[in-house]
Amino acid sequence: MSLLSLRGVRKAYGDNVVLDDFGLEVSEGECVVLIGASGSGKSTLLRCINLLEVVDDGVIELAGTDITDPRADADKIRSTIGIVFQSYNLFPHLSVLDNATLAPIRVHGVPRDEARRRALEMLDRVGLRDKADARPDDLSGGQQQRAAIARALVNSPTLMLLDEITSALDPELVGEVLDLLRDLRSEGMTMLICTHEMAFAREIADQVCFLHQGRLLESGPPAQVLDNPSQPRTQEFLRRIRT
Amino acid sequence: MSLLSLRGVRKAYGDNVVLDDFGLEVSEGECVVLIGASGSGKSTLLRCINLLEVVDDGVIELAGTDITDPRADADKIRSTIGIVFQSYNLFPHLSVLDNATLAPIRVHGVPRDEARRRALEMLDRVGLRDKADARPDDLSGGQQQRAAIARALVNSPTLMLLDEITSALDPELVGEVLDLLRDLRSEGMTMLICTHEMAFAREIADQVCFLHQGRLLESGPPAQVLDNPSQPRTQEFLRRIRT
Amino acid sequence: MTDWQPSALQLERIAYRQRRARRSTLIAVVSSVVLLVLVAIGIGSTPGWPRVRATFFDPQRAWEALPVVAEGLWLNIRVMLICAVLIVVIGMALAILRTLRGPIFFPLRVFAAAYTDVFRGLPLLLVIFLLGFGVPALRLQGVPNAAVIWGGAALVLTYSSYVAEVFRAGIESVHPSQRAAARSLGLSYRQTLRFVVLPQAVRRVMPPLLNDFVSLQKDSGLIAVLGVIDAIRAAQLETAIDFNFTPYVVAGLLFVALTIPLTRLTDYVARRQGWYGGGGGPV
Amino acid sequence: MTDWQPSALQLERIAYRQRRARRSTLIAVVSSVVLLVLVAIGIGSTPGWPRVRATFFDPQRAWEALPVVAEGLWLNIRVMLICAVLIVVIGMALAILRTLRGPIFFPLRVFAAAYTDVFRGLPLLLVIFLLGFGVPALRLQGVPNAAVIWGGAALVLTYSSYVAEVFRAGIESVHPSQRAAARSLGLSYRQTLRFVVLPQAVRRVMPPLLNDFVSLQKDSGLIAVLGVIDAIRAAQLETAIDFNFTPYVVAGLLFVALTIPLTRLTDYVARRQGWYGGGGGPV
Amino acid sequence: APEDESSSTSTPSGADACAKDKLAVKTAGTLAVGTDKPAYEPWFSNDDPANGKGYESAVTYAVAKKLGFETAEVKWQTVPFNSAFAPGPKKFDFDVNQVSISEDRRKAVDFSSGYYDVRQAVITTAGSKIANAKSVAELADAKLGAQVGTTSYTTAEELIKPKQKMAPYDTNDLAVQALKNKQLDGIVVDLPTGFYMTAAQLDDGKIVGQLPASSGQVEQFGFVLEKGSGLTGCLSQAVDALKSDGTLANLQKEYLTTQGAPELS
Ligand SMILES: Nc1ncnc2c1ncn2[C@@H]1O[C@H](COP(=O)(O)OP(=O)(O)OP(=O)(O)O)[C@@H](O)[C@H]1O
Ligand SMILES: Nc1ncnc2c1ncn2[C@@H]1O[C@H](COP(=O)(O)OP(=O)(O)OP(=O)(O)O)[C@@H](O)[C@H]1O
Ligand SMILES: [Mg+2]
Ligand SMILES: [Mg+2]
Repeated sequence: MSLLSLRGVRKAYGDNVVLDDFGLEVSEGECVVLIGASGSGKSTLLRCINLLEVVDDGVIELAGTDITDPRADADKIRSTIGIVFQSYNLFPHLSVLDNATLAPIRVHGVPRDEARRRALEMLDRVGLRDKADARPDDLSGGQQQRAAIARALVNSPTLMLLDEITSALDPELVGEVLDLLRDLRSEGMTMLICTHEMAFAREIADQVCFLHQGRLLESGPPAQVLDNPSQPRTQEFLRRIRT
Repeated sequence: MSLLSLRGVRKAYGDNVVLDDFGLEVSEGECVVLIGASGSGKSTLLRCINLLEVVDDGVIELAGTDITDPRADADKIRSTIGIVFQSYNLFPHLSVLDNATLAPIRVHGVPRDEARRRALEMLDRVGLRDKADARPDDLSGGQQQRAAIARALVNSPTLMLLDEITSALDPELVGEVLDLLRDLRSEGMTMLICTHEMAFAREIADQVCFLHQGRLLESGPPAQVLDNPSQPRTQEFLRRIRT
Repeated sequence: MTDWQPSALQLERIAYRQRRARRSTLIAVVSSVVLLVLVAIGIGSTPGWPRVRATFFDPQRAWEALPVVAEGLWLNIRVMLICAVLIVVIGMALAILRTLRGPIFFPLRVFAAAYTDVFRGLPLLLVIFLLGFGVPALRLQGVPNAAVIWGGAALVLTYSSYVAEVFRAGIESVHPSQRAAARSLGLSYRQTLRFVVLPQAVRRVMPPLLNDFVSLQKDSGLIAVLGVIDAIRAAQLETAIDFNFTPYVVAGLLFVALTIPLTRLTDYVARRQGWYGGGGGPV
Repeated sequence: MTDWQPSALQLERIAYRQRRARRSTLIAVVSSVVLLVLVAIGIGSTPGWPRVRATFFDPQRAWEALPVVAEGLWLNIRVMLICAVLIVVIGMALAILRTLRGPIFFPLRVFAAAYTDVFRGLPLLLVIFLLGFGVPALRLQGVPNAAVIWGGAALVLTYSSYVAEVFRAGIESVHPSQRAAARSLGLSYRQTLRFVVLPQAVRRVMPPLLNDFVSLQKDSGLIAVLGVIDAIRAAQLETAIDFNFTPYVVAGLLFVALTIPLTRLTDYVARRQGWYGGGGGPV
Repeated sequence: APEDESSSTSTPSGADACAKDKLAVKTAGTLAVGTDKPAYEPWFSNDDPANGKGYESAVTYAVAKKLGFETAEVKWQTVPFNSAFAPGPKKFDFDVNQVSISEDRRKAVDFSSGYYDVRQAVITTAGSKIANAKSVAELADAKLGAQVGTTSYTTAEELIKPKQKMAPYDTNDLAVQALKNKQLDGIVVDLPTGFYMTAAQLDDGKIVGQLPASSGQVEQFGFVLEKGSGLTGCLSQAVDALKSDGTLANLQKEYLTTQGAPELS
């Protein structure tokens, strides 16, 4: 059975229909990569799954329960879903370490020492241990991105939503994050990743989905979608990279 | 003669020395690409050149004048240098169009209509004409990045500092921005670009510089630095991408 | 896309949300009404209520006092309007001085901080006394003697220090990357303030700014100690005739009647323009 | 890296900057001193100055009045401290109610808005009269009659509406993406407010918040109309003895002396913790 | 003085209804008397109502004695002008604070019989434009001030009909300050206070003259009691007795200067 299942999801801002009759199935432990033009609705999709936006129509089911039902307990659902925002959204008044321990301590009831230990370990894995006491404003772009990744991953959510998480990282770090994600996946984490880096998509994806104007145009294994796209729009989108 | 010349530049935040005895020469019309690990000081370097940070030591000369001299007219210097920030820094209270016309109207004295015409043209080139009246907060990541690019380029500065300007763009848009930069370069604009995308660097660079811990470790034409790096650190950095 | 019709499920959800909203409104209205009625009955049945009603809420007395109190209010309004302009200008200037950076501007910062500290700390009444009785006592040539002018000056001095702090909070709350972006485009310090920092700053501090103007409107009456008649003083004069406090209540209601439209309008504009928060999200 | 020595050029720049900073301080100090001296001479040579000095600035009278006025000030301080706690709590609660989202909370928002509008609009004096004279007049059983209590209640009602607006400005100025980030981590609405929104909000509105506490400290004296003696009232009593206004000036100076350390301390802490702006950049 | 109409509120039934132990006082055995602080000359002396000096203080002790209270049994308390007539229970038995009796005010409080027939006067400083005024009409152009809440203010408005709005002040001290600053041409006060001010507060003070009694009625100061107080009748009786035995007249001679003020026509 699918862990996550979207059917007929629609989201509009005023007249701008951003997601239109969107459907997607993600099985447990699967890594689905979303690609598509800028503005095609990838980030909005992740925000809807995390209940940060209310969908205008359609159903989003997580492990069989309809999370878009207004009767659902949004806080509990969100605490099992992690998200790394495209714009990081770190808490500027907290140090990097405090950013990463806030949810473990307050939501998951992890003792403070244990939470710090785990957070420092995670910061270590993204190469940010020496910046644990720095404020987000004093970090470089790539450092902020890694802090945001660590903050989300330290909660070991069952479903992880990752929005362009390698955009500010150098090739070395991209490799390390890739390793990290692979580890977590082998521990059973399900992932939904937005990215513009096709190489990254190819490396990690079980399924690649191509979004176009808020609809799922094409999906399948990376080899199929990235190398042999069936839709003309997908072909056009991917042409640039291969040249 | 060099348009931009840095000698012995040093910048530290507290004990953290971010730029250390940094030197670089950029000739007029040249396109220099800075690569290096996250936190190696690339963004700080651009901020120093644009006088948004005061250097702790060293000289930065633009067209032969020392712009780090405290007697220099910083406003005038900045108006000839454009910068696209890694975090965009759009003005949230202004529409995309107003973001792009603010400097032309207020700094360069372009008549309002003319400024709007030029800005819309530039927004068109980055595929953002239909979002001209939107507020930055209502834009997707890639749309914000393109708005920031348009805002900087519409002033046609002589020196352009571009920080990770393709990080949120899809492959199609990266191609378009590349075309745009090539056009501007052929019109004589000098560029200093930070990027993590080696493919992009290879496409546009006349000179690639590898930064390591605030020092310029290696520089030369892309073919040399990216394919045959002489320094072991550079080799290590680049190994990941080729595998 | 425009021919989208909500699905049955979605219609059910919309209905559910409306039911909940309606129910909460209902609960709120009913409980408020019940509470009000209970309080009214409770107060109405106390032994002292008839006297209290006669003393504070006598409709006929209110009607008689209205014209006099309203005339006093007109003074409050005029003083407030004229002072408000000066206060905004001076307050803004002080806030800008205080937020200048760099050691060269140290003396200006110190001056602005000292001004704020002193005039915010001094009781308004004292400033009014010092200016309203002290300056005319100097018998300077060519300097006006009128109580309203010196009282107004005292209001401006005191309130500009409050407003300066409000503006300062707004200015400091704009992220420095916004300044950096503006300066990088070649905007001067002044232009950066005018086009980038202040528009964002002022929007954020609208509520406390309104606070200050509402209380200025009321404190404008303090110049009554210099012998002019504002709304509260008019009420006091009326009260002295027959020891009935109703005129005070009339004055209070008039003040509220002045304030509410101002507040509601500002809030409406602010919300429409998206000055507050991001508006509307569910979180 | 630690063995870095500034270059000769850099030393020259540092020296230049220091010279400029020193020169600007010098200019500021000299011009202030000159101005002050001129004003002092100007005022000192007016025909009325001896009278004004004797009336407002009589050192001996000041010394005599000091203990009495200081005792009155002690009342202001106590009333202010007790009320401040309640005001912060109620003001914060109102601000939170007003910033709740969604139609279910519409009635709560309306309630909070109405409360703010009414109590911000009503003159404090009227609220004090209504509570201080009106409530005891109801002759309720078991309800305290003390003037200070009802006067304090009036202060709390009025000031909590001001403080609510200040907090609201702070809350609304936190970017919605911060809420989104907190909720996405599983924090509840309350936790999001407590750990993410309020810490940022309160820091941003420290200056206007202090405004309100400084003026609360002074307005706490308004309960003097109910027959208790605060600093200003004490000054008035002293003034009545010999028609000398010096005691008022003493009261004013005491207020300023109370306010300045508070303000300076808050500012110092805020700046150290980086609550204001990004600190230190050149733009 | 014309017949006092105020004593009729509640006539004590028996002769000893006003015996000390039957009196409706708040605390048996003490007489709680309120007045504002500061207590002004010449009605009180040295801001100390308990010293028995000053007209109102002396009258109070005389009344207390008539009612059978010892000097030590009179307890003074501070009552601001506003709370003297606020509704609700009072802590004082009566308040003495130069409050003029009027029918309007009687709706809110009880008054005793008047203990002083008061005349309003205009004072100024030498050299002022009204210093030599002889008639009320000559005052109409002047800028006048008075204490807020007093009948001085209302009487002057009614009789003089000043062309410039009269300036109300919280206290007479502030009005004096404004007069010294030439912000006012004159102050309207009750005559005894006017004499005191010209003598003690102003360097070159001058009484312009007394205003004619407004609408032919004599204005009187009376003690203020809680509305419906059981003490009113006995208090009025005591005041009337002091009036008829000449005590009040003697005390007026001792404490109040009222001679030598010209009548304004
Ligand atoms: N305002 C600041 N205060 C303190 N340290 C800072 C500040 N800005 C940057 N740094 C530190 O300086 C170093 C260099 O930062 P910089 O932003 O120049 O890196 P970068 O090369 O652009 O990295 P990235 O590729 O991740 O954007 C980092 O270690 C960062 O933490
Ligand atoms: N709050 C909002 N209000 C109005 N329009 C919005 C809002 N957020 C997003 N949009 C619009 O919705 C569309 C989809 O945005 P979204 O952020 O989902 O794109 P995306 O696929 O993530 O793009 P990118 O790759 O550039 O990040 C865009 O056209 C954007 O302008
Ligand atoms: Mg996106
Ligand atoms: Mg960077």
